[in-house]
Amino acid sequence: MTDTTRPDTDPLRAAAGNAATPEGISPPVVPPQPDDVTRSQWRDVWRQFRSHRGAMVGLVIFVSIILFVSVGPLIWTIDPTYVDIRARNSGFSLAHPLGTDQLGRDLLARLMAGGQVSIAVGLTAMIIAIFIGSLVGVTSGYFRRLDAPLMRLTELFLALPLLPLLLLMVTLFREPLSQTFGPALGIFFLIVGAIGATSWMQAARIVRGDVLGLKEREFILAARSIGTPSHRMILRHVLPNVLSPIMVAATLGIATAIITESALSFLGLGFPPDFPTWGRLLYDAVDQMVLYPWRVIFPGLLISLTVLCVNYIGDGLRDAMDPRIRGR
Amino acid sequence: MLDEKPLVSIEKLRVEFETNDGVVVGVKDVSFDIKPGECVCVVGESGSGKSVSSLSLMRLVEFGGGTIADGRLMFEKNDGQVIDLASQGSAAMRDIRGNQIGMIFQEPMTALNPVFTVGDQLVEGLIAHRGLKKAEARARALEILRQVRIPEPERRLDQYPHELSGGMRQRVVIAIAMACEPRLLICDEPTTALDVTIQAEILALIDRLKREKQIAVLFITHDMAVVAQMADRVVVMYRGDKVEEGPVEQIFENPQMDYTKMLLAAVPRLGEMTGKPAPERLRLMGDGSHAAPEPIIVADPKPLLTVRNLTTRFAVKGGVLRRTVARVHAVEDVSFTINAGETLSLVGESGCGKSTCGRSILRLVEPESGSVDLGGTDVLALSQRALRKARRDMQMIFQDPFASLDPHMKLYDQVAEPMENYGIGSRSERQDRIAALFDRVELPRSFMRRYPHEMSGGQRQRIAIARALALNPKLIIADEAVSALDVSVQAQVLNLLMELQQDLGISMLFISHDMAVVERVSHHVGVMYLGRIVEMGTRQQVFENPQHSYTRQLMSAVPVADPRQKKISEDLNFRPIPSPIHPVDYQAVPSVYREVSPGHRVLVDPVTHS
Amino acid sequence: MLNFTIRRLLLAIPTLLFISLVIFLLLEASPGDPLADVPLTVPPEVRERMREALGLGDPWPIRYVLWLKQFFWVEPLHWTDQLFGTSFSEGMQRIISFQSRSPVFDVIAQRLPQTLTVVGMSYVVGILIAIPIGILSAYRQYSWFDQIGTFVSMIGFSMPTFFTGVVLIIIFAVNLQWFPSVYDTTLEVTDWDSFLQQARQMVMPVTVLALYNAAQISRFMRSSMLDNLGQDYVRTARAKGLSERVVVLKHVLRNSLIPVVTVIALGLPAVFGGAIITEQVFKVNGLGQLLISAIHGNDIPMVLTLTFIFAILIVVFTLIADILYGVLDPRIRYD
Amino acid sequence: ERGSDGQVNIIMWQAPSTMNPYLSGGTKEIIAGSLVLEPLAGYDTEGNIFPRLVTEIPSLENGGISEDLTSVTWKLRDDIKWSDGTPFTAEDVVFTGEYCMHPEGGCSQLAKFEGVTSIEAVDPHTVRVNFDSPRPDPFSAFVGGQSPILQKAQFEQCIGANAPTCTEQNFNPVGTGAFRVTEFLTNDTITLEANPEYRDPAKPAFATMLVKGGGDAAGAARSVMETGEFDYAWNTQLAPDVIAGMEAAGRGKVSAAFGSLVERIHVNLTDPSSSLPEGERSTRAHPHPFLTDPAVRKALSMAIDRALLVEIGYGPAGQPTCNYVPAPEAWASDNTECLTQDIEGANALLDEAGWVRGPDGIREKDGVRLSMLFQTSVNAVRQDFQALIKQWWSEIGVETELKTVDASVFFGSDAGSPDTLQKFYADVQMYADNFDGTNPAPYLAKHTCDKAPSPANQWQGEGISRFCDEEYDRMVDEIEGIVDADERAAMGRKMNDMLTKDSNAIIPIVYRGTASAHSNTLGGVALNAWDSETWNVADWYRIQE
Ligand SMILES: Nc1ncnc2c1ncn2[C@@H]1O[C@H](COP(=O)(O)OP(=O)(O)OP(=O)(O)O)[C@@H](O)[C@H]1O
Ligand SMILES: Nc1ncnc2c1ncn2[C@@H]1O[C@H](COP(=O)(O)OP(=O)(O)OP(=O)(O)O)[C@@H](O)[C@H]1O
Ligand SMILES: [Mg+2]
Ligand SMILES: [Mg+2]
Repeated sequence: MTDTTRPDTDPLRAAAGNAATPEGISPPVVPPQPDDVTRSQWRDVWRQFRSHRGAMVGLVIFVSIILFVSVGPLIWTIDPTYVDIRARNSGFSLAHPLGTDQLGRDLLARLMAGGQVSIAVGLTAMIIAIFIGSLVGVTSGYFRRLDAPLMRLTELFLALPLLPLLLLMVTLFREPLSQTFGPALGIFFLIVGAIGATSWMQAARIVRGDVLGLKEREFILAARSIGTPSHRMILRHVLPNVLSPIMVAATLGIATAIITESALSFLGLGFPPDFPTWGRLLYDAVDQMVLYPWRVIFPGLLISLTVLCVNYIGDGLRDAMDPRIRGR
Repeated sequence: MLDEKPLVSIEKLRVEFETNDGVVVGVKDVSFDIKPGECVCVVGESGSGKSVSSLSLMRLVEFGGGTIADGRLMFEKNDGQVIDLASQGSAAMRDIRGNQIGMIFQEPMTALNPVFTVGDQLVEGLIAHRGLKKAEARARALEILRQVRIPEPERRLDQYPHELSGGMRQRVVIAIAMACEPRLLICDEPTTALDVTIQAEILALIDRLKREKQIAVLFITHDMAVVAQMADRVVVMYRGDKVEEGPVEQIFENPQMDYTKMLLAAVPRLGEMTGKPAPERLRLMGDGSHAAPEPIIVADPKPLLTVRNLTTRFAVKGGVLRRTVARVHAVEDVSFTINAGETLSLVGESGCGKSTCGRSILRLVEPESGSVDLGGTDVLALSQRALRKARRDMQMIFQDPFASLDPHMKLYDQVAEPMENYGIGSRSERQDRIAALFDRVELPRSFMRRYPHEMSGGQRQRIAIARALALNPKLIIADEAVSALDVSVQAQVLNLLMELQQDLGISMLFISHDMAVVERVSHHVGVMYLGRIVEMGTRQQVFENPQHSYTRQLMSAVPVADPRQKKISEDLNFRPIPSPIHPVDYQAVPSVYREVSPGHRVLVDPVTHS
Repeated sequence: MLNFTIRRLLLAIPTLLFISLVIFLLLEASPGDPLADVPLTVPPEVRERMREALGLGDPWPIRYVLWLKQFFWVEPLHWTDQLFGTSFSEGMQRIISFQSRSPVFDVIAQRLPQTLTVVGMSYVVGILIAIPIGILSAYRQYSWFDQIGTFVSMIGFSMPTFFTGVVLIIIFAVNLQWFPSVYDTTLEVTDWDSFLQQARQMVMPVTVLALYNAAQISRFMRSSMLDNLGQDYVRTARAKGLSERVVVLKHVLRNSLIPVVTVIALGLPAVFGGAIITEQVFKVNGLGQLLISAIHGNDIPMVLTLTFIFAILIVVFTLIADILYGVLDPRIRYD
Repeated sequence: ERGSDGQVNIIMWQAPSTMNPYLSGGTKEIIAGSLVLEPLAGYDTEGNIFPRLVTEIPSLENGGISEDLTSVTWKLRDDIKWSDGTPFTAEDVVFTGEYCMHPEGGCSQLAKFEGVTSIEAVDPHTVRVNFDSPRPDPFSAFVGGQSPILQKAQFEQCIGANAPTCTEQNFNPVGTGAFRVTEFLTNDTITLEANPEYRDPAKPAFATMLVKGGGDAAGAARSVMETGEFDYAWNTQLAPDVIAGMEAAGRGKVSAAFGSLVERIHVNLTDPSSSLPEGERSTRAHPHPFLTDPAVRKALSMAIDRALLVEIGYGPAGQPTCNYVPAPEAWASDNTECLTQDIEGANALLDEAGWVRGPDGIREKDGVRLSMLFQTSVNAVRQDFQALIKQWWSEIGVETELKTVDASVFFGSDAGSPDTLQKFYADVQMYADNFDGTNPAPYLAKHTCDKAPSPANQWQGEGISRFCDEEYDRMVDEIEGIVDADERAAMGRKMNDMLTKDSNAIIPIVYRGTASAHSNTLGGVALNAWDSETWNVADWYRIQE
């Protein structure tokens, strides 16, 4: 009973022509717009997204920050690790628009270089965490058999003490990774992996909770009856419907990842010590906060701004993807 | 009654919605009055603005993204003051909602808050408006539940909505609307989801309230039979406009407008088919042909689907080790055959296992025993992969249209999905086909880009039908496929289904509670009660010679689409269905049938209804 | 529900045993050394002796089983002795910390009060401010209140506590001299004055932590409320003529609580775990500080015991969350 | 007058975990312990030994040290009482020796008793300590805060394997010191009160004391110098400008005392390359590809501006140094050559040695690039140093990659970890170390050939640089036998030079003091780097305004 040949003529088309229309009342004027109709969903989301003011402002600022950290170093070419000891602790000046740190390293250059790492780590680690979290959450919510084992696994991960785990990860993986990918990339993977692997649990629990309820909805059953395979079911029906907690977890995840990265360097797990990141710039300057307040203000501001932008972008994205909220 | 001042008068109402594609007008220019003690029925095709008008009266459209763009909604408060609802502040509206105007919503499944008990939701309004103490309010709630004839009202107060059957839930919604004895009761399709026996009871209740308490009723429905039974006056709407208004007899006997005529012509009436051996398409106005539609006769009926001794039970689990402590015998020893190109209808009370039976055939729930043979394939023995393939040949239209559509997906994608799943056609072929499907189910193509929540109830159901048709299946299981549709569309959809059947030889398992529709479409009819088929035969055999007591009861409850034959009576009191939950060791006896005439069988053992 | 609970509790035992084994092995494998604090002046032979004195000479399975015995048998016996004056545990070795050479549970008991008052209070305060903010933000989505709420909570969340804590100290302890910068763990509340003093020293740490918690919870609250505000039953509630307050606070809120309950329940074990950085900044010396110093000192018995207690709490609180789901949403049934 | 000055508050951001220094060995426990417990003799701020519980310091002249240098006899004071009122006797001293030398006790001060064969109570007030060989400097056991006397009566049951079970005793030892414990919360707070039995009836001036643990160095310094909540903060090692900023508040100041602590860079003379099989990395089997070249090592040392490092990292709490042994004075070599930075000289030296700059500015010779991994523990000052030194080295054509390791791993001696100080899987590493007491000879003895860490000694050796020189080994053997102090010192200076300026196997950077902050109202504080910092807590008092 596999693929029975179907009649060539489609009765639907034939019948469509003589469908009943009551006399005296003109049929609704509907210009057929097939192109328009099949426009990809993403275009539509983008259109909706554009009308969200906060999200657009967030996006613009976020793009500016990215440009600042990526294009900036091409314009402002001072090496962020260059020590100019005579110029140390200097304030704002032409040579150092944002001043220097205790070793005379240029703060502007460090902010730009640090931003590259922080944003890359923040986004990647968040994506890993959200990916694992959603995967575990959706599978355990969706496949009943996997629920108990996966949730026990989540509990295990929640219970593991973070620091020894991270230390162990460094010991085990630092050398092999830096040999395969080179020191910088290797450590990047290590950090991102470490943060990602230790922060997915909350997302998993929340997603699971929502999926459990969602699974009982009839449209899932309906989708099954039209032959939707599991992977498609999850991607098209389950995930879009649990998007809003995922979005929140994602925005919060970026902030956590940026801060955690700085904490990792205190375990010797982070990037080489002279390598700036926003989190570390902030941490290093806390002691000197009273003397040189701008040293905490700039990295702090950038972290907050990034997180805030991502939050608004996430809000906009969620609203754009949720048809019920649209137009409000 | 005629010279009485109207309680409500709607003047030139216009409601607009903000959507993706700009402003959509839900209601264009509607005016009508309702007097105290009068029941005004609003009829019209789905999406014509019935619900929107009523929501505007409560000023609830605003919360759904709509705005009252123009018009006045004059309402006489119980202190005699006449106010314009459209310009009231939110505090004043709160006093009117629930207190002076009560509303029964279209979808009972979602209208109740799932996390509060029925009692909680009932007393809330009483405490807010009547200032009652908690205990007093409870007592009053109990009284109202009795009025809506809910069995065991004391127990119901502490139950949650999901613990009630569909019919009971709808009655709770009605009770909430009536709690404060409003002067105006808005009923938006209150009985659409209910089977005829419960529908009859509820109609009787509303009718009594109207008579005894002089409550004005705004009754929205698409069921012309219900209109005939209930209405004093009828307002006909079409695409956001009022097209006709008049006393019920006038509308039924002497309709002025073509649309009204068409509407009435589309109403299937019980008994119309008497004496005809095979189902026929409805004759619709304006379809040009004046020849009698040809009956759907399959020359040489060959079985397509054979179901034998199908039994589906749901486990009720408990205990430390999660053992099954009891089971719901949802479908018990059901056997039937559907011939290729023919229709079998299943009718029966709410909760009797109709949907479960349909789902079991598709293996959306796993049956416990029995066999299902579809065109030579043993469906129950298929692996998951093979099952997916097999499902291409059998499609289901689900009972609740809103719930069965993914709220995040555009209608286009929802209809396209089955084709994508099986990789049918190229992109552009699919596009053409979807456009054709939209035309076929009478939905404008511009709707392709809408989302389910932007549609009226009937429109949603049509999408579900289009989706099921997308794969050109051999068997369609239509679970209450047309009960949410207005008569004209219902007729079109029924005709469509029958046409497809004729053209493609599609078989159908048609699950419905509307006896007139069933009579119209089926070759064979099975009457279900408590998980078993109690009577089974050709349509003629069952409708013209009902043997089982339950079948007879069902027939007697069917409303008649004739305003001069009102048969709403107070003392309808059908027994509630017995519980299908049995302990694990319960041995279900096999069904024993008595053959009345060839092919007409009646259940004799076990006796569950008499 | 009772059955469900019992079943889950029974299932929790093997789970927890497994978790404890994993934690133990993790600590074994991790490269820290309990003697890292010992100055380099101490020669290797002496270090070796010290290591043996800590029991590190035995192979790990023996130490693990010993720990299990101590945790599940000796300690309960000891508490029984304490309570009833019996002497079952006489001569049995309790779990001893490597660092302080004192029974791990005694130290934990010492630390619990300050952790519970400071971290617990901040959690309560955090929830109390997060929920109203989340609700109002969702109800008035994109109003100025929502915007400010979003702004403040995102800032609050993205600013690490090592920074906000120090800022507070500099402003309120150094410049204004309103609050002490050092938390006095020995303070006993006996009268009004000492109560005030306790309140004063709690203000800053509680504020810092509460802000952080509130930021997170309020975001989840808001998104969940947004999901539910559009549902049909809300319309029904409005049609009853209920005030917006009742509609939102009763009908929508209850339906929105499930993800929030998850977040709160997941966060609760952390209350017992302490807030490591905040405790350090304000010198609260609660369980967080205990754990971190134990980890730094590779004090395996201490880390293992503490972490295992957290594991128990995590298992218990996820269970509680699951039960709460059922209470909040009667459709979710466990039987 | 005893108790007249009320309460004194001390903050130790690394909190003491026990009061018994024999069970921990950490500085914080020694400081806490010395509030209560006392040794027979201590060191003063100059490093001179002085009597505490004895009448005089034994010497050859007064017969306290036997002629053959194999025993030392201590005469105990007879007016000493334990804080519980019982008299202090020779039995307690003997017991303390047994306590620490018990093979199962795991005593962390066992090194103090090295070579001790027996301790005997000659009479209730005389104790003799016998050694297995002649000891020119016999003042190790019972001298200094590390080996105070425990009360026999209290600790009798706590000997050997029982030591850890005596929580009550370890937390609340009976002592002869100025204070006694009223409550001990491990790793948190210690409350103490004046010892009523203290030998000087006028002391201590404070009636009660609070020792608070937790937080960080900056917070501790702030609570003394800015908020005034505390009187004394131990180990406030902070950037000089931060300290200056805090001192400006006028409530207190930071002072430093110099012992023997030197921050230095160890050069790995063996090859740490990860391409070598495990077990052969950083062992003498494989000499380092370029650090074995003395010119390179010398150039590395010359490129460093030590004065600047001090200025940035330590301020008054540090001095630039070229010595591995910076004190006592007699032992400190007058090695000052390295104190001036000489980049040009270093470049010239490398040029001369045949190291030529490649296109990227990094020198190479025979395909060997001067590219190094520089590791140290996680510590803000060390990271600043790393950055600066990296810069200077880059100026002489040496490329440096920086790495940091968590202190608990770096200083831990876990043979399984690749990141420990002893494994030294890096080309250079920086840390600080000091020696106990005033005798540097054992400290110098760490660098003999056989003490290089390797798989053979489970990586527990102490010759971190893998320095190996027969001449040096011979001198190590010799120095213990030299009785004459000056001669010993002269040989010590020579050995010091061999390690530093001659070979540059060790590149000393900063002679570090221990910095502590104290309130301006706290009098009597005399920082001491040779003994416990609270050595004279009995003399502390409140300065009245
Ligand atoms: N929230 C909304 N956004 C956009 N359009 C809407 C919305 N709600 C209703 N509409 C549109 O308004 C029109 C009137 O809808 P309404 O719900 O009143 O129909 P109805 O007459 O009640 O139909 P049915 O009998 O199917 O329930 C329809 O075309 C519908 O698509
Ligand atoms: N998943 C389930 N678990 C347990 N019991 C179920 C489940 N689904 C249905 N039932 C029970 O099985 C019986 C038959 O339900 P079914 O949905 O088939 O009724 P129905 O005839 O379709 O009624 P309606 O006309 O209301 O749709 C009912 O008693 C119902 O409560
Ligand atoms: Mg409607
Ligand atoms: Mg059904």
